[in-house]
This record gives sequence, C-alpha cells and structure tokens, in this order.
Amino acid sequence: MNNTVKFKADFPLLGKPMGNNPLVYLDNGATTQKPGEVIKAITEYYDSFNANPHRGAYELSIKATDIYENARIKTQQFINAKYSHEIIFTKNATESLNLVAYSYGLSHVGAGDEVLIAISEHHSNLVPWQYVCQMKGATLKYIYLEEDHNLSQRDIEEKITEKTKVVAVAQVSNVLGLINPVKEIVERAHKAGAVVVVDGSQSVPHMAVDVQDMDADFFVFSGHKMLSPMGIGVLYGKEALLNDMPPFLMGGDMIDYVEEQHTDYAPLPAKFEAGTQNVGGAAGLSAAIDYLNRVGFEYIEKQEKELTKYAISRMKEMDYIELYGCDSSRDNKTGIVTFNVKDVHPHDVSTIMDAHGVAIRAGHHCAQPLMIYLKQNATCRASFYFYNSKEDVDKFIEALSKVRGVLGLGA
Amino acid sequence: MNNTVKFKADFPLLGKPMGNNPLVYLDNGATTQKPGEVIKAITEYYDSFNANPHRGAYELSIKATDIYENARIKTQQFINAKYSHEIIFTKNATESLNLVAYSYGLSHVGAGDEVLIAISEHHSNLVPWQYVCQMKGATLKYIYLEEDHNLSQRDIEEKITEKTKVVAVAQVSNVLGLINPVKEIVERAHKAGAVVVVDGSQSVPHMAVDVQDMDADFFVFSGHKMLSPMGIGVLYGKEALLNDMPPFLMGGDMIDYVEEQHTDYAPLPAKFEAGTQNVGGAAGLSAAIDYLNRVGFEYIEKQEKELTKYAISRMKEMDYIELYGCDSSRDNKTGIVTFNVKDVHPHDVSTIMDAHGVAIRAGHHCAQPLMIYLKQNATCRASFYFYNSKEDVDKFIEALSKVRGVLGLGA
Amino acid sequence: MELDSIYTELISEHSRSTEHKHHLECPNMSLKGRNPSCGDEITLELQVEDGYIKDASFVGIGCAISQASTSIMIDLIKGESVAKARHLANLFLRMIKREELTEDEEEELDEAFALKNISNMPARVKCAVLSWHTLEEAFKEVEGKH
Amino acid sequence: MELDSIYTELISEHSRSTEHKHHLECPNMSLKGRNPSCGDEITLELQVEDGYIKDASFVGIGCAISQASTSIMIDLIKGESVAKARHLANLFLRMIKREELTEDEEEELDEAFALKNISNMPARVKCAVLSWHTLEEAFKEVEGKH
Ligand SMILES: Cc1ncc(COP(=O)(O)O)c(C=O)c1O
Ligand SMILES: Cc1ncc(COP(=O)(O)O)c(C=O)c1O
Repeated sequence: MNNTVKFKADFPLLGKPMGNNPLVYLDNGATTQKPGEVIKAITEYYDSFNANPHRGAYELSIKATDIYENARIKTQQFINAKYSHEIIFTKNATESLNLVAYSYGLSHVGAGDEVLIAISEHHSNLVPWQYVCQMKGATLKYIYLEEDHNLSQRDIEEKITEKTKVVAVAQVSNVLGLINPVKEIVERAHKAGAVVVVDGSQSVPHMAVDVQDMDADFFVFSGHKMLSPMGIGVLYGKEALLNDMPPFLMGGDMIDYVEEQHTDYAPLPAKFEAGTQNVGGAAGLSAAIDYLNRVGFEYIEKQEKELTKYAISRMKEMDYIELYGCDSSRDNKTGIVTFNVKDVHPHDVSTIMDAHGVAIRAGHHCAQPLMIYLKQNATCRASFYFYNSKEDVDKFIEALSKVRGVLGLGA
Repeated sequence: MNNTVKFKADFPLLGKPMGNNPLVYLDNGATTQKPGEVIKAITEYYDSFNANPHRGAYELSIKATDIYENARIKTQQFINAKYSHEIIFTKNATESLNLVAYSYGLSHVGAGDEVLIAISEHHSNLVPWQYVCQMKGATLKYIYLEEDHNLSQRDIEEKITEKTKVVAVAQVSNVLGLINPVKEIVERAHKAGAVVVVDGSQSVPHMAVDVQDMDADFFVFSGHKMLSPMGIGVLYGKEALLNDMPPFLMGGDMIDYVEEQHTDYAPLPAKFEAGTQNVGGAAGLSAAIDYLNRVGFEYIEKQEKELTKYAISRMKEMDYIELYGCDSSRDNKTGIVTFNVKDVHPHDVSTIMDAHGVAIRAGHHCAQPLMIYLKQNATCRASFYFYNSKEDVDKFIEALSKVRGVLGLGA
Repeated sequence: MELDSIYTELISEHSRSTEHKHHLECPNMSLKGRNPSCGDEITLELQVEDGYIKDASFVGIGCAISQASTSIMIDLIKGESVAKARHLANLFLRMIKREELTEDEEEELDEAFALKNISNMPARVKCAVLSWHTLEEAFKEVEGKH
Repeated sequence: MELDSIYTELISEHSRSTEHKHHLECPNMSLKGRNPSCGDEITLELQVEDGYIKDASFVGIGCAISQASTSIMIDLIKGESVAKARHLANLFLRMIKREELTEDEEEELDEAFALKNISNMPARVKCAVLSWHTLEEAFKEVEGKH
C-alpha cells in the first residue's frame, strides 16, 4: 500500500463518492478534511470530559482545563514559540488578525505612519489594516510583484522605512502559492523599528515553522486548514508585545478584578481569551498536531512538491491554460496551483470539474486586489495536501481537459 | 422509566462516574452536557459534509453552506426573529456582546451619554460597557437590587433617561437566577430613545424566548449552555440597526468589493461573519435546537422549577446555609441556586462536594461587582437542567450536609 | 448533477453568441448588475419608447450561464412591452425559485425555460438571475422617478 | 480523590486556628497576596531584625487550605533566619510542583509536609501556595531595595 492510500484511509470523507464519482478533493487551501482520530478527539471530549474550563474546582472541569492547556503547549511546540502563554486561541486566523489590528494596530499606528502589506494578501490580512489606517490617518502601502509573481524585491527594500509601523505579510499566498521571504522582511522591518505580522494560514499546515527563528512579532493561523475542526484559530505574539497591548474581546475569564467602574485584566494568555473557549476545538487541534507530527513535514513537503510539479507540467501541455505563480525561479512553490482556462469563466470550470467529482475553487479567493493586479476577474485554484495522490492529479487533468468541449469550444 | 432517566440516557457523559461516585452534574449554568445526537451531528458533518461554505461552487461546499444556513433559519425560528439575516453567528455570547459594544456602542454612545446595566451582570455584559464609556467619556450607571434581589424597580424607573443610550441587561442573572422584567425595561428604554441589549445566556436554554414580543434590539446567547458544542454563539439584532452599524471583525466573506484603499461590505448577515465560520458548531446547534424542541420548554420549565423548589426547601432546613436570590416574591425563579455554607469557603465546599461526585461552581461566577454588592467574597452555585432528577438534588443535599463535618465544624 | 442538463447546446451557443453583446447607439436606460462573489458584471442597455422595448443589448463579463441567460433574455424582450418584459422576468425568477409554473407560463418563457435546471444548482442560481434582476431593477428605478 | 488526605485533622485545625491571625504591633514588612479566581486575599506581616524573623502574622480571607497553609508557614518561619525561611519556601513550592524531595528536606518542612497531597489537586494548588509566594515576594522586594 503506498503512502497516500494509507493516509486517505484515515479520512472518512475522502472515501465518500461525490455524485457518481469518487471524490477528488483539491480545495485544501480553503479547508482540509479531518482524519478519524481528530473527529474522535472531539467526540471523546464531549462524551467524557466536557465542562467549562478554568471556572470549576471539580474534577471534570479540571480535566477540561488540562485538555485545553495541553493544546496550548502542543501548539507552542508545533511552531516553536518560547512560552506557552504566547499562544492565544481564537476562532480563526481572521479573528487573530483583527485582534492584532485592533489591539496593537490602533494603539501603535498614528497619523502619517505607514502600514505595509503585500498586494497578494488575503482580505483577512488586508481589510483590518485598511481600517487601522483609515481610523488613524495612516497610509496603507503595498508590496507589488515581480514578473514571476514573487514579492517585488525592490519594494521590500524601499518601502520599509522609518515611517513603517507594521508590516503584514503571508508566509505563503493563498493564490500564488509562493513562499515569501518573511525572515528577510522581518530583519529589514526590525531595523526600521516596525513589527511584522506573519499570516501563516497557508504555511503552517504544509511546512515546519519556527516563529523564533523567523523572529516574527505576531504569527497567525487557522486550525481548520490543518486537519483540525472549525472554530479554533491561533495567534502567536511575543510576550513583551502582548503584555503591553490592551485587551480586545472583554468579558469572563480575561479579568483579575472587576469593580463597577474599573477592571484589572488577567495576565497572558487569559487576557486575550474572553468568554468560554472552544475546548472541543482545542482537543481536535491537539489530535491534528499529533497526526501531522507523525506524518512529518519532510514527507508532506515532498509529496506536495511532487504533485504540484506533475500537475503544472501536465497543465503546461494544454495551450489553453494560463497559470499564475507557477514560474518562480526561486524553488519556493507550494501545493497551490492557480490557473484559468481560456475563454471559460472559472465558475463554469469548477461546475464542470465538480460534475467529474473534482472539487476545486473558483473566484477571487478573498484576494480581490491581487485579482485586479493580475487583471483577472476571477481564477481557478487547485490546492493539494499530503493525502492527495498522483491519481488525483490525473483525474483533475482529465476533467480539466473536458471543460472547453462541454461549452462547445475547441480544445 | 421516568422522564429524567430517559433524558439522562441521551447524554453519554451523564452516565460516567466521577471518581468512585456516579456524576451529579449541577454546573449547567457554566455549560451543559451534550446529547448523543448533537455529538453525532458534529461527527457526521466532518465525516461527510466538511467544506468551506460560501466559497466553493462544488457539491460538498454547497452542502456545507446548506447546513450552516439551515442552522441560521432554525435559530431564527427558535427565538422568533423576523428575518434569518438578523441572526449572526459568533463564537460565544461574549463575542456577541463585544460586537454590539464595539460596533453599536462606540458609534452611538458619546460624551455625557449614559449606559445603564444591572449590578448583577456577567463580566461579559459589563466590561465591554466600561470600555465603551471610558473611550467615549460616557457614564456607566447601575440598576441595583431590591431586598429580595430582584432588580430595583425604582432604578428601572428613574435611571432610564434621555441621557441613556444603551441599556444592557440579562434576561436571567447567572448568579441570582431571577427572571428580569426585560419587556418592561425595553418599553421604558424605547420611550427614552435607548436601545436594549438583552443577554439571554441563562434564559434561552431554559425557557421559550420571543425576541419580537420582547422587542429587544439586540439579544445574545451561547450554544454551549444549551446542549450545543463550544465555539458557537449567537447575536440577534434588528435588521435596521445591524444595517446601520459598521462591521466589527473584518476579512474574508464579509465583503463585496475590496480595492487597495477601499472596501464595500457585504449585506447581512455576512457583513458580521468574517473568516471561516464554525460549520461543525452550527450543525451541532441545529441538532440541539431539534432536541430542545422535542423535549419542549413546558417540560423543561416545570422540571427545573420543581427541582429548584425542592432544593431550596431542603437547604432552608440547614441553618448554616445562606441563600441568595431565593426569596423572590415574583414567582420568577429559575434553576440556579446560589448559596454559602457558614464559616466555609466556597472552594472548600466545591472540593468536598466533588469528592462525592457532585459538580457545582464556586467563586465569583464572573460577577464580581455583584459579589461586592452582596458583600460576599465568593459563593457556591448549583444550577439545574431538565435532565437533572430529584435524586440528583438528594445527593447534592447529602454531600452538602457533610461539608462542615469534614472541616471539623459542628453541624 | 448531469452536465448536459446544464450546459445544453442551446445554452452553450447563447453563451458564445455576440449578437446582443455591444453598446446601443442611443439607449435611454442603462443599469449595471454585479455578482460580487463571482466578480461578474453586466451592463444592460435599453431603448424604451412609448412603453415598448425598441432595442436592447448588454456588455460585461460573466460565466457561460450568466452570458447565456442575458442573451436569451434580450432575445425574448426585444420588441415587447415593458409590462410584458416585467411579466417574463417575474416568471423566470419564480421558475428559478422552484415555484410551480403552468404549461402556458413555461411556454411563454420559450428558450429561457432551458435554464430551469439551474434551480438545482444553488451555487449558480445567482449567475442565471443576474440579468433578469438587473432588468427588474432598471424598471423599478424608472418607476421610482414617476 | 480521598477527602481525608486533603482535609486532614492537622489542616482542619490550622484552618480554624486564630493563633497567627492578627496584626503585629510593629511589623517592618507587610505584603498582600491575592488569588483573583478565588477572591482570596491575605496580608502577611513580618518583623525582621538582623536577618531574623522575630515575629510574623497574617490577616485576610481564604479557604481552609490557604488559611491552614499560612498558619503552618508562620509556625515554621517564626524565629528563623530570613535565609532559612526562603529555603523553606523554596522547598514547599518544589513539593507542590511535585518535584522529588529528599527525606531530610521533607523533614525540614515539618507540618507543611502535610500539604503535599494538594499537589494532586490542580484547582487548589493556588490556595496552598498563596502565603509562600507572598513570603517570597516580600523578601524579593526587600532585596530589590538594597
Ligand atoms: C449571563 C451570562 N452572560 C454571558 C455569559 C458568557 O457566555 P460565554 O462564556 O459563553 O461567552 C455567561 C456565561 O458564562 C452568562 O451566564
Ligand atoms: C492566507 C490566508 N490568510 C487568512 C485566511 C483566513 O482564514 P480563516 O477564514 O480561517 O479566518 C486564509 C483562508 O481563508 C488564508 O488563505
């Protein structure tokens, strides 16, 4: 049995047919499927350990607290944070980014300052910074792209200045699938006195990440894109920064003392975790990290690289396919392949692929400024995960080759 | 087989022992246990329908969208909202309250204005209003209590004035367990031109709620306190108010058009739901509403009332027990019983009860201003749900009667 | 889902047709319709005189289904009274909402009836109704001005 | 969890004892310790002369475990050198963190060793260590001033 067959068997949904066809799931950039043991971790939590953590002195609540805090420690180790209290649980990467924008952004960005982001950012790492700049009279600047769709080296060198207070950039763009030089960006930003927010939504699931080595000030990601349930996300922040920031969501569990007109906030991490947290989600995240560690990022990266290389080579044989972000000269391509079929709208492509059991994404991928920049109304995206196989790519290519025919266009 | 035995069998965790004793779970005010069919709804979602909703044109994503949007419609019907787009999903009641405070509060409360809340509010409906008042130079005022711990009628009559912009009050206090006259408060507030935020965290799980009849402007609650998984909460808001409000969390899925320097936000409900939502949580919430509808609030209210009456009568026989909120003259008591054991700290009470398998809460219950007002450092709380039985109360009383003895105090 | 029940020959042909895809010389009505989630955008141009649609055309981008639906719609409404066009829009939107139509009504929709199967594809419904909604909105705006 | 391994007679007695629960006449050190989640609050008062703890007492409210732990601690440190008191605090906190102690060290802790089982009750650990932490903090503050 080869590896992907073995892995696929761990995922209940991947064995299910889609209509009359076996499912070929290639929308892993949007969300991944969940292995049985992650689903079981959720079930077990509700079957045997469910209670409100932190709030009860009874055994059940202590167990729930353990599960929750162990998930924090596992997450800390997973991205190599220095302290577990630098890990804040949120509901998704979007909330994590909003937390940074509201709490750090609004209190550290002022009139005349600049925030620098990449043109390829996901809306979740873009709209909050628009908001901060509008509220504060600051300027939002963009890093544009090279010919090969990598971030412009010149922009990185020239646009980080003493005016820059925050640089916010994805480690991997969810459309272009290219690994950005975040370590270099962090180094330049720190020299200029700016903090760097790294959006790891598309990197953490696919490659080993070390936030200390990268020296990111903030780092965010979503559980659901890395085998975990929905409703759990992560914000990493350096202790000193988090300590200095005002709280964001306010309410139960994030306070030490509340009087009628005054509140003392709790220390990290509680300070940023208001209200009852998603312990079932944290249990799932723990199980997902265990699973990923067992598969190993060496294998994950290798498998995704092979699939991507193979898919791109097959697509290049089809002269009516346009590719984006697929010609990087830097050996930094991940498992995301964005493309268009000439004369066919992406939504028709995805409908036709769907009829063949192949699930891909079509649209703006929450990156409209990038679409405008690429002069595309919309694009198609296939995104792989380690459980995808060469056969999946073959089925994808086969379905793709039928698209124009269905619409009465020549091949 | 009597009803509670029947119901208990639906809840996997309620059949589990706690140490050497069968579990008597009386911390339902903190979070409830989940019936097997809710747990199954989550499992089924991840086994068979998991995808990112709204974002894909393929079948799986459409199914996920259906599950998510059906949960919205079910929630609408459950609290009788006028439109399903008046239902915004959040991660918990705390986020819902913060959304209202940040989005409505910061834009509608100004210098010299007043926000009025009850002294018995949960920190989640208190600290955000402190924040709004501090940011805006407004004054935070309090409705204090009558002798019998109901909200002061005089304060309700006198403290809602033209200066009042927001009244925020729980329908049921999580410490006192008394139903507050929210309909009357809404009427008075509307006459004065104020909006009313009703915190339904402790009411929605236990009684039929009709937001249109109550005429609340905003209404919030958490799924996990009503049989649902953690990580899903609800904000109801009147369409016109929500339409006028600026967005809160910003990012994917809450936009129509994003340009480099400008964003058009999506219409309701998407406008307030940024990022990938907790579809598994919504699937669980749907199943929980189905379950509650089948049990019926008539039964739920009756059972909880009986248990409470019985528990209070037994506790009144013990002259070393002090009760809070248990002498209302208004027939408005719910299944929450807050008390202290003379000369014993609540944490010792709860540890000793726990050793007998009885799970209760001890502490400030996220209501420190109320604790200060009641001149209590902390209190104990037993909170019932419909699956609790008279035998549970007996075991609770039995354990309670041993507390002082364990500490070498006379009975 | 059966692909050929969606991308029928008729729809494919209309989707590629450029017959109505141009600017009018002297439109007296023009309205933009947009589908944010698809990035689709069409502008409908009408020349309405004495309550009749003398001429109609469109420009813009969109998927095969929205393009075909627009082309078919213009075929149908050109030369008809505004009242009739609004009636047809109403029928079409009801059909897509899966409301039961009479046989006569189905016949009235003519080629547009070929889009009925789209009602089974929630993700594409927006594409099929874009032009018809835009038409409705255009007339509503005029009405509002009276 | 066995209740009698927690609420032993010794602990119950100390928790009710008022021997050390009063203000000192002339304390030269005093520090507040608080447990926000319990609402517990003690103030430790010390009279330190020539590196020795001449007298010690406390006031405040708390659960049986925190009161007993405080009472036992004061018994132990009264009359001892500051160095010895800090050494004992260190031993106690290590014990509660479940670190292995030698038999000698266990003996040094004397009655405080009776609180060892609290280390199995995560929810109550904070109660047991409150006074010891406060003691540590008090000496740290003094140190800072030199
Ligand atoms: C009255 C009341 N309001 C708000 C909350 C906060 O709910 P959550 O912690 O689920 O956000 C609670 C429960 O803790 C509550 O009892
Ligand atoms: C690069 C990137 N950033 C942020 C997000 C937002 O993640 P979520 O929707 O889980 O909040 C996504 C995924 O949608 C993404 O791909």
